[in-house]
This record gives sequence, C-alpha cells and structure tokens, in this order.
Amino acid sequence: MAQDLLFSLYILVLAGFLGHHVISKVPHLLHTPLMAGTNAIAGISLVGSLVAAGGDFGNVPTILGFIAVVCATINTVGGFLITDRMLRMFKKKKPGAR
Amino acid sequence: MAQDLLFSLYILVLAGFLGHHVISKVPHLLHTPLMAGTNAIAGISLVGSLVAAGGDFGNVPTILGFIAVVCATINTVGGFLITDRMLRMFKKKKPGAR
Amino acid sequence: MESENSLIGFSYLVASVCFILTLQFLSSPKLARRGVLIGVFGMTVAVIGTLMKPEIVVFKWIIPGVLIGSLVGGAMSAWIPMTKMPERIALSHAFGGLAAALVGISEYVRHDPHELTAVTITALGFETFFGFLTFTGSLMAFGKLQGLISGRPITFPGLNAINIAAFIGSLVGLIVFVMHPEMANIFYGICAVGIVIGVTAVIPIGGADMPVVISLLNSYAGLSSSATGFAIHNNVLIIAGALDGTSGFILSMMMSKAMNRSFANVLFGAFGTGDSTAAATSGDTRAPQYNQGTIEDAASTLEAAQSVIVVPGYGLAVSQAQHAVRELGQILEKRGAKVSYAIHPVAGRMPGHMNVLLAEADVPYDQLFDIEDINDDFAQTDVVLVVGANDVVNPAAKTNKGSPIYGMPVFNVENSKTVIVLKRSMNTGFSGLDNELFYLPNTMVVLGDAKKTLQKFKSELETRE
Amino acid sequence: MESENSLIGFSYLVASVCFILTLQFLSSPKLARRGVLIGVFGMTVAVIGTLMKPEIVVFKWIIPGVLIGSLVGGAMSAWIPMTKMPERIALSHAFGGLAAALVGISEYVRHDPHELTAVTITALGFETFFGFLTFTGSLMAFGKLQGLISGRPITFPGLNAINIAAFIGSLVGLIVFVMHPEMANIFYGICAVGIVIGVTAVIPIGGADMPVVISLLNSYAGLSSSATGFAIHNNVLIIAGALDGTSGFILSMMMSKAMNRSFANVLFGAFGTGDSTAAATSGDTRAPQYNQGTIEDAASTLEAAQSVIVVPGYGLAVSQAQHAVRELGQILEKRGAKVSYAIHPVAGRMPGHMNVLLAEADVPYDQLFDIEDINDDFAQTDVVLVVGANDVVNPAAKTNKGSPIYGMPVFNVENSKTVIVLKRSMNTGFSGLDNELFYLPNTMVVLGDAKKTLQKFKSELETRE
Ligand SMILES: NC(=O)c1ccc[n+]([C@@H]2O[C@H](COP(=O)([O-])OP(=O)(O)OC[C@H]3O[C@@H](n4cnc5c(N)ncnc54)[C@H](OP(=O)(O)O)[C@@H]3O)[C@@H](O)[C@H]2O)c1
Ligand SMILES: NC(=O)c1ccc[n+]([C@@H]2O[C@H](COP(=O)([O-])OP(=O)(O)OC[C@H]3O[C@@H](n4cnc5c(N)ncnc54)[C@H](OP(=O)(O)O)[C@@H]3O)[C@@H](O)[C@H]2O)c1
Repeated sequence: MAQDLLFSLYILVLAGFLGHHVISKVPHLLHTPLMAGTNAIAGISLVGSLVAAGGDFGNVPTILGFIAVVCATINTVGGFLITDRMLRMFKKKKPGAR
Repeated sequence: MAQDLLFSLYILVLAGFLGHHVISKVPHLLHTPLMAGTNAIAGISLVGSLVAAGGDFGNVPTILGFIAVVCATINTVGGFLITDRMLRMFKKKKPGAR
Repeated sequence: MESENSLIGFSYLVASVCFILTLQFLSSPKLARRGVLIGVFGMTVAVIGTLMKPEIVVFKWIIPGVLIGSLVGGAMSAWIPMTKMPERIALSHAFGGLAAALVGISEYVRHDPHELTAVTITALGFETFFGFLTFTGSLMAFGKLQGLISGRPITFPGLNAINIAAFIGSLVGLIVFVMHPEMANIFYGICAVGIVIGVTAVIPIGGADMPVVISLLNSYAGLSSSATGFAIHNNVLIIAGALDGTSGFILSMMMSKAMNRSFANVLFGAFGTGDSTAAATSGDTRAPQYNQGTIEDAASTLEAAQSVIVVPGYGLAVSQAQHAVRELGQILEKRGAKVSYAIHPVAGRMPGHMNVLLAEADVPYDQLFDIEDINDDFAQTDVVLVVGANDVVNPAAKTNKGSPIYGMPVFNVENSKTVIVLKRSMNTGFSGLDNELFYLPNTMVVLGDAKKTLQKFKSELETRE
Repeated sequence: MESENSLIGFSYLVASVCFILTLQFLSSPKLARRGVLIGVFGMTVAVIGTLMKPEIVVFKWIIPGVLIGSLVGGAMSAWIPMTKMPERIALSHAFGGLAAALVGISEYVRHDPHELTAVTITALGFETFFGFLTFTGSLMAFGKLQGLISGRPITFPGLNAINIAAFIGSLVGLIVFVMHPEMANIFYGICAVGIVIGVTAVIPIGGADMPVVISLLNSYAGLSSSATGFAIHNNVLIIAGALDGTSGFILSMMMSKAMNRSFANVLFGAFGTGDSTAAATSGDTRAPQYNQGTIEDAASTLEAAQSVIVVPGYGLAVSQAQHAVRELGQILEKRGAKVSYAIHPVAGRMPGHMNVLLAEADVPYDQLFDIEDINDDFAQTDVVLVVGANDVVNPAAKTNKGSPIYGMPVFNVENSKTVIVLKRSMNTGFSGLDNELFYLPNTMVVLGDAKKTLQKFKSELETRE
C-alpha cells in the first residue's frame, strides 16, 4: 500500500511541476482555448466512469456510472470540439492582404 | 514486473519532459554552473553504491561498491562545491558603484 | 486495485504523453490545433484501452452513455456563441465535478469497505467532496453569469465562518471515515457537505468575480481527478488532474494579480456589484463635464488618423461588436491608417476573452498586442478607440493611491492625441469606480451600444469616400 | 527489487523534489545559490534514507569511501582554476560513468541471475555499457583537452564503420543476455565493448569539439543513471538521470546549432585541428594587408571612446586575461566610457565559459549581454575590443555562402567605428578559417598574449591620466 501511495505521489509531484512549466508558456492570446482544452483533457475521468458503467456490480454503481459516462463524454467531446473551433479562428495576417 | 516497468516508464517520461522545460529556462549566463550542478545531482548514484559497499554480498560486490562510493562522492561533493563557488562569483552591479 | 494488463497500462502512458503534448502545443497559435488532434488521439487510445479491461462486461449502458454525451457535447460546442464561453466553461466544470463524484460513490458502493486501503478511502473522500463542491459551485457560477441568479453578492454576517466550519467538519469526518470505512453515513455526509459548500461559498461572491471562481473550481476539479487516480490507481487520471489543476490555479492567480487583488479578497470580499447600473447615480452627477461626441465628430477624427489603437473591453462582448469593430478597422486600414488592438490580460470577463472574440471576427492575431508590447506606443498614436472597456483604461490605477485598483497595470490611453470612448451611459465598469479618463479634454464619449455605434461610424465613413 | 520501507521511499521523493528545485532556481543568478543549498539538502536526505536500509550491514567500506570521496571532491573543487572547467567536467563524467558501471556489475554478481527479471537484466546491460562508455570516453576527452593526447582527430578509414558494428554487436549481445542471464561472459563482453567504444569513438574527434562530446557523454551518463534506477527500482535515480540526460542533450544541441553544424558532423566529421598553429602558413602569406597597431595607438583610440564593447573568446581563457580585461574596463569606465561585454553562446570552449571567467573577475552580470540583446548596438559603438575571439566575429558567417560556418550567428563588430583585435599571431581560431575582419580598414590588430597586452593598455592609460 505504502509503495503504491508513494508511486502515485511521485506521479502527482512530477505532473504538478510539469503542469506549472507547460501552462506558464501558454500566451495570453490562447488562455480561453487553454481553459477549454484542459477541460477536455480532464474528461479522461471517462476512464473511471466506463468501468463503473460497464461492470457487473449491481444497479446503483451502474446507474451512477452511466450518468458519469454521459457527463465525462460531454466534457471530452465538447471540450476538444470547442477548443478546435476557437483555434481555427486564430489566423495570422495573410502576407498578401494589408 | 510489467507493472513496475510501466511505473518506471511514467517517471522517466515525466522527468524527461520536466527536464526539457527546466533546462531550457536556464540562461546562457549560467550554463557552466548548470553542467556542474547536474553533475552533482547525478552523484545520487551514490545511493546505489552505498548498498553495494555496505551489504554483505561477498568481496567482489563490496570492493566494486567501495570504488563506486568514492567516485559518486567525488561527484556529488565536488559538484555542489564547484557550482556554489562559481555562482558566488556572479554579482549584479552594486547600485552605488559605477 | 484494478486489474490491468500491461497493454492497458501502456495505453494510459500513451494518453498521458499526448495530453502533455496538447498543452505544450498550446504555446503557439500555429501549432495549437495539432495539439488538439494529438489530445483526441490520446483520449481514443485510453478509451480503447479501458474497454479491454476484464471488469467491463456489459455495454448496454456504455454505448448510450457515450452516444448521448457525444451528441450533447457536440451540439453545445457547435452552436454556442463565442460570447458565452465563460458560461460554457462553468457548465463543463459542473459536469466534470459530477462525473468524478459519481465515480467515487460507485467505487465505494461496489467494494466491501474493509477491502479498501486507507489511501483509497482517503482518496475517495477527497474525490467526492471536491467533485460535488465543484459541481454545485460551478452551477452557481453559471447561474450568476447567465443572470439566473442575482449577480450581487448574497451574504449575511457569519456566512464565511459557517462555510469554514463546515469545511473543517468534513475534514474531521474524513478522518473518522478512514478509521471506520464501513460507516457509510459519514461518507454520504461528506458528500452532502460538499454539495452545500459549493452553493454557500459561491453565492456570496459578486457575479463579475465569477471568472476567478471558475478557474479556482477548475483547480478543484483537477484535484478531484487526481484523487480519483489515487483511488483507482490510475496514473493518467493523476497526470490529467494535475495538469488541469495547475492550469486553473495559474489562471486564477494571474487574474487576481492583474486585478491587483488577493485571492482572499476575491473569495471573501463580496466585491463588485456585478451590475453596472447600480452605480448609475454617482456617474450621472458628473455628466455635464465630459465631451459628448456625435457620430460625425468621431468619424472626422477617425478619418484624419494615421494610427489607431482599439482597446476592447467587456462591453465589446456584451454588444457582440467584434465583427463591427473589425469592419471599421478594415475601412481605416484601406484609408491608410495603421490599426492595432491592445488586449489587456483581464479585459472582458475571462482570460483571453477578447482574443477569441476578435479572432472570431477574423482579426489576425499578429495585430493583437499584450500590454507590455503596446503601452509605450500610445504616445505616438492619433486615436485610441475604447470599445466597451473601462477599468483597464482607468488612470486612477496609476495616479490615485487610494483607489482599490491602484497598482493594477492599465493602458496609457490618455497619452494619445484623442481618445474615443464607446459606452451606453456614464455608468461604471466591473469595479464600480468612476473613471476620470472620460472627463479629460482629449476624450470624446460617444454614447450608445458599441455595435450600433461602430456600424454608424462605418456608414458615415463610407458616405465620405 | 530492494526492500524499502516507506520512510526510505519518502526520503527519495524529497530528494527528487529538491533536485528539480535546484535546477529551477538555476534560471536566475540571484536565486541559483539557494538552489544549490536545496540540492545539498536533498542529497543528504537521500543518503540518510539509504543508510537506513536493512541491506546495509557493514560500514567499514562506506565510511572511508565517503571520506576519501569528499576530500578528493572538495580539493578538486576548491583549487581548480576556472579556466580548467571543461577538464573538470570531463573528469567528473568519467567518475559518474564508472560508479554507475560498477554498481551494475556488483548488482549482477550478487544476485542469482535467474532471480532477476528481464527488465532488470536489460537495465543492467544498459547501465554498464553506457557507464563504461562514458567512463573511457570522458577520460579521452579529458586527455585531449589537457593535451595528454593529441587534439588532432586520430582516425583511419573504416573506423566509424567498426565503431557502429561494435555498437550493434553489443545490442545483439544484450538481447542474448536477456534470454540467458546466466551467461556472465556475454555480460562482461558488453562491458568490454563499452570500454573500447568509449576510446575509439572519441579519438577520431578533434580536440576543440570536445565540449560537444562532453555534453553528449553527459546525456549518456544520465541514461546510465536512469537505467540504474530501472534496475534497482529507484525513482530518484530515474529522475536525476533524466534531468542530467536532458541537460546534456539540450546543451550539446545548443552548441551544434550555434556552431551551425549537425550532430553527425561533430561525431563523425573529424572536424577541426584542435591546434591553431597548424594553420600558421596560410595566415602568414596575408600578413602585409592588416593594420598592426602599437600599444600607444590602441590606447589613444580607447582613450577617446565613449562606448566600448568587449568581445571575449577562447583566447581570453588561454591567457587567463579575465582580471586584466576587468581592470582595463574599470579604467575606461572611470574615464566616462560605457563598457559592455558581448558573450556569444559558443565563445570559448564550453557553454557559459566566458560568463564564468568574467564573473570570477567581478564583472557584474548585468554588463554581460547575449547576442540577441547587443548585436544591434555595435553600429553605435566607438570601439570594439576583441579579446582572443575569432570565429564568433567572423563576417564570413554572414556573407560567404561557401564558408563552413555560413549561417552561424556572429557579432556585427565590423559595424562599429574601430575594432581592436588582440591575438598572438595571424593564426586561425577553432574552425581553421581565415577571418577577413582582421584585414578591414577600421580594424587594428595588436599582436601578443591578451593578458600582457591588456596590462600594457592599462599602464599606458594610467600614465596619461
Ligand atoms: N478578463 C478576466 O479574466 C476578468 C476576470 C474577472 C474580473 N475581471 C474584471 O473585469 C474588468 C474588465 O475590464 P473592462 O475594461 O474590460 O470592462 P469593465 O471595466 O467591466 O467595463 C465595461 C464597459 O463596457 C461598457 N458597456 C457594457 N455594455 C456595453 C454595450 N453594449 N455597448 C457599449 N458599451 C458597453 C460599460 O459601460 P456602460 O454600462 O455605460 O455601457 C463599461 O464601461 C476588470 O475590472 C477586471 O478586473 C476580468
Ligand atoms: N563554447 C562552446 O561551447 C564551444 C564548444 C565547441 C566548439 N566551440 C567553438 O569554439 C569557437 C569559439 O570561438 P572563439 O571566437 O571564442 O575562439 P576561436 O575562434 O577558437 O579563436 C580563439 C582566438 O584566440 C586567440 N588566442 C589564443 N590564445 C591567445 C592568447 N594567449 N592571447 C591572445 N589571443 C589568443 C587565437 O589567435 P592566436 O592563436 O593568433 O593567438 C584565436 O584567434 C567557435 O568556433 C565555436 O564553434 C565552442
């Protein structure tokens, strides 16, 4: 148990430091897509929801899992789509145009 | 086994990304201290050497371990000292002086 | 601990790397879309990996769940107007929090409590508590932004104390629960407190402070995801949660700093009316002192300008004037003027808000400038066009030590030859403070909805061609 | 797998965080020393944690080992001159590689091979191979830098092919070894190949390319540490190895890029003579065409200058002129001139080489400028003083498409009013290329050892006061 906890802590600490560096490099320009994008990524909790909804653990876990699957899918599908929709709008000045 | 490997890979990948971000932020000014400093940190292999030198595993491992302890200690002690010696030399212009 | 064969574990490692790359690519507008693709790929790999788990035996709930979720998520993303992004993001935090909390409950229900280790129990407690808190808190934030709930701070003496007590109470409850994991009532009690605190902690915060709240809830959602990862021993959840959490935390810090306020002040200060008409009276008494410009005056000034800087603010979003401003800009450019856009880090109501709106209207992002890059150019500029911005151009932040926004970085618009301000009334902005810029001799205020005013400028200029 | 109680594991987590912070603090010269302290703390925690391991039963080897190591390390650090830093770093890579390799062998010897998993076996193979390669490779690099071995590329046709074959051979050996871990001879064979490749891969590289080699060996040392971490299931080793490895890799990439050469060219190109006198003949034939200045001429020019930029290069390190240049700079400053230092990323023979030397001579670091920050200032500068730099001020990099250094960023020194070049002869620098800067009308070459020349400038200026 302690070993597992320790490993998880390592991952958390490294990912936390990494997050700090990666996020600080995102320019103001893209802060709204960043918010939408991290949302989409956090939709990875889908992974936990799928196990709850698809396992054979009785009614309550399954129904809770089903709702969780819906919510997480909304986030991940919706999040990636809206991020892309926003990013598509960011254009550099065409060299020809003035 | 596979589980262990996977965990080690996670650590390696996260630390590799993190290293990339952290190192890129070090200015040219401090590249020599950086080389000395990472050297000192890599002296952490001392941890493996200590087990080899202090365990009861027969002569060969112990002697190898002893040499390794000497080498790793040179690196870590020497590395931190020389890094600090260099960094001590970096000074900002005193506001009074011209 | 979930059984995992190494292929499944490897799929999660791939997903983790993809998510890191997604965020890394967001450092450049040119590469960012590639990052999204990589993220989608990672998510797909992780889902396929998960579906290979032996625990998953029935698909009759999974398939409709994924379908419904995709449809709703797709629809929400395709049709939501860009001006509603803050609301959209609040809502998705609510979904994220709910999903995490429900997974937590289902994990608890389906295990014999004594099979679970203390680490898992602690993680489940965190996960559900922060999950529910994020859920209701984000719903409140959404309600305030949408106007479903009054934007004013709703509070009474002692509310903060009660909230803090409830928070500590649930921590104590968690400790008891770890020692007696069979006491389900304590677990559900913790859930209930999370639900309640989400409401009572957000209600007393002013509507206009919601962006900071949303970002903070973002970091709680991240915390909750990471806790899920600890509970079900899943590294990709820990990593995604940590990335999400740091992002929310960094953005909320950035906003408080740019507003020159402390976190504590945002959360407990009951600041801002969230309702700009509230300050109407104070503004009206000073009405006589400012130059009110007509459409014709302003058009003549613009016509003569060689260089124009547009400063958009929250009012641009309110009146959806992004296309109108772009069209006016193009006309001015065709007449030979240099047009730039000065974007303040907290202009609007969300980090990056103005950038997205202007990008939507096809303004190239190399015409958008951060405050550090443009603040020295105002002195050499003929006309500054302030479109629904107020606090971010308030000189009191530089000159008036007593002002609550003193120290916040603001644009030096008053250094330019002429400032044209578009707003509907002499009301205050987000911070409820009067703005002496509007009363300076080189400022011309054109009252009216920003979009309509801009369109009138445009037709006026076109008739003069 | 080593037995570990959670306290020991936790000590390694603390150490990992400390090491990350050490490197993070290195991003600012003000905080960097604090980072070193944190690193020392982390190392101490990790060592104390390790000593608590139940496997460690005798201290009779540990205590003298640590004592000897500390004394040697301390002595080496306290007395080594700053100009010898490249040598110092090469030597410490050798120690690091040897330590990793020996730990690898001892791990193998003390276990029943069939107890070891395939992962451990693979990791041990990598660890010892790269450990030994780093060991002998770094010793060769040290020898070349110190002049113990000829700096010229020592090579013969087919050597690269033999090296590559040996490398592939050891990979194949590793695969066999993983399948038959009891075959110790294969293991020792891999070690032997590592030892040999370290020599044969470095010998054919020119002495002046050693810095890139050293950085690359740094990343191999990191790889070897990480592999040790995989073998003994120790995360702090994996993390420290990854940090070390990325650092070496990034620095070697940076150097090749700044030299405008590919990695492959450095490793297999047998570039550079490492011996500047070798090109003496080509230089001498052009001797008549340059303005040779006397001490007095140069002193008069410096006396009249309002702004001086010093461009130090490898020759500054050779003649140990850092203190002399600082003293001259102070005299010029006292006379009212503005003195700055332009530091090229690959000036000298190691990244950051010039910065350390000038810092040693007490030049404040806010007078040191990177190429991007100063390159536009040369045009407004009265005098540029080139102290033992050559390639980094070679205009051929900008103008001559045929030159091997074409495309490498160089200082625009020729744009200034006067350039004073200090060198001992008309020989070429590291790249072996002639430098037309020396033959321009506004360039004055003062021949002689840089330190002595600078001291003469100084006394000349002092007599004129
Ligand atoms: N961006 C963020 O992340 C964030 C987060 C939290 C808080 N904030 C805060 O929000 C504020 C943002 O400053 P800001 O200058 O953008 O906005 P602001 O200070 O809130 O001012 C908005 C201005 O727009 C005008 N306006 C509103 N609707 C309009 C319409 N339809 N047509 C024309 N004008 C209209 C308002 O005046 P009338 O009512 O007279 O029209 C007001 O002067 C800052 O105080 C900041 O601290 C920002
Ligand atoms: N910094 C790094 O990380 C690194 C790594 C690898 C390679 N390099 C390469 O090293 C080169 C560095 O360029 P650089 O301009 O600094 O040096 P350089 O091109 O090697 O030139 C050194 C100059 O110093 C002169 N010199 C030597 N000893 C001297 C003394 N005692 N007194 C006065 N002058 C002396 C030499 O001329 P005389 O012999 O006539 O005196 C020569 O002109 C670049 O080509 C770079 O690519 C750098």
